[in-house]
Amino acid sequence: MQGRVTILYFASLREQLGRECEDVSLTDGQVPVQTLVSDLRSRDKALDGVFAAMPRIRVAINQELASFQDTVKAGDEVAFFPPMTGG
Amino acid sequence: MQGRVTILYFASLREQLGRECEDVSLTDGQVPVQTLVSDLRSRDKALDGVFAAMPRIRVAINQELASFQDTVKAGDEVAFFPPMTGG
Amino acid sequence: MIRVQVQQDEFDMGAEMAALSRISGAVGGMSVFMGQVRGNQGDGLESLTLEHYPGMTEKMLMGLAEEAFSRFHLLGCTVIHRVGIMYVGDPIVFVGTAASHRAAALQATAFLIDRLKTGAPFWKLERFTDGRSHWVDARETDDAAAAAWDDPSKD
Amino acid sequence: MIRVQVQQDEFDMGAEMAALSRISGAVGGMSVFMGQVRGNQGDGLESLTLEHYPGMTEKMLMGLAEEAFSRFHLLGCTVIHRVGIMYVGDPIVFVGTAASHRAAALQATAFLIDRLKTGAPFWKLERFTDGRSHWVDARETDDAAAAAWDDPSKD
Repeated sequence: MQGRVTILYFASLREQLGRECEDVSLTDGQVPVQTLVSDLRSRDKALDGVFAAMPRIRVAINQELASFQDTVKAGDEVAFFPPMTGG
Repeated sequence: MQGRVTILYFASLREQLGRECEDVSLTDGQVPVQTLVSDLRSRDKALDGVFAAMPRIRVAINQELASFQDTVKAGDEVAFFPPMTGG
Repeated sequence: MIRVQVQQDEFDMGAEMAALSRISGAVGGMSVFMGQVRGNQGDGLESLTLEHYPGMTEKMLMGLAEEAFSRFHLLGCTVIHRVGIMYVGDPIVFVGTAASHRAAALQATAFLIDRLKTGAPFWKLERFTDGRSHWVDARETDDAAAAAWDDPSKD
Repeated sequence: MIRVQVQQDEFDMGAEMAALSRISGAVGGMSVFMGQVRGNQGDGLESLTLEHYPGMTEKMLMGLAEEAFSRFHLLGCTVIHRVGIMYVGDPIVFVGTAASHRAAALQATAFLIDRLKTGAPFWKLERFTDGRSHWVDARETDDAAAAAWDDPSKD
């Protein structure tokens, strides 16, 4: 777990990426969500395309809604998903 | 029925008067509710006391809410009752 | 579909809701209010006796239901009010509405129960465990709640 | 008493309402909202598939229920949301609240369903009879309805 985070994708994001989760290593001990996203996008063309096409992606860290300025650290569970449509 | 109206009393009004209905003859072919009430009160001391003690009595004519200025005519059903407390 | 009922018997909330939910395939939301005899107020309330004006009650409830139906574009509307003696915890009134969208159903239910409280000829007699009894007074807050629906900005 | 449930199975509205109504002798009013899959819109909708984020969903629903419980002085609060595949006419969500007074129950139910729509991790995939499918877009009106409860003058 040291240095790694679990990333989850839901709904249209999951469908377009063709996967629902992955483990990635952090470049630093802790980084803002937006840095993590930049790293993911630079490594993965498909993911870059999906994030570019969906401007309203939301993020949760350890199952709490978060912002792209919030910090991700080793062992965290980070989830990306489109706006919620329950009820 | 000619010249007569049916009068109904409900709830605390009925209880205090000790009766739930009566038939009365109209002094004229048609009269405002307030004239009918004045007649009733002048004929019946108990009723006068009850109406004096209850300032918010409501009236319905033929099962529609009405005002004391509305007209009562022969054959009508007139009901007096306190403010409604349903639900 | 409007259903208005004044009865002594208890009603079956589940059956009433199921009937409303199946009124049309276009139903997207249903809203229900159920009022019951409130106890545990420290006043020793034992029962309520609901008196009404037979004939006028049904007419006024139907008028309210029809107003709600058209004002909130309902697909279904059920109003059931009990009369007679009811004890603490017993159901008194059921208001249920079905609509395509949730806001219409929620607003229609609030409209109906607010208006019904002061606009239909029911009266409540409270009886207490020590033998006292008294007629429930109309509350100004109920008049205000009913009157607030006269302002169409609430829709 | 708060009950939050995420499940595939249908729920029993009558049983849920009966349980809420018996939570305390102080209950005077109960309010329920039930949402179901709306058809008859001419678009050939056949089913909805509800996806969610297990773990986070339960946490967020519990947080919403606790907020409603204290904000509206509830005596009972039940939130049940289904996941998986549901067909036209099938129930999706049940929100039920019990309180001493009707206004609290009615407002709490509206608060919960408005907030739940945009504040709990559920997503809807629509499937149509011609084989098409698409993810339901979030609606700005739902965001506005949820945000309106941030204004405490609504209580």
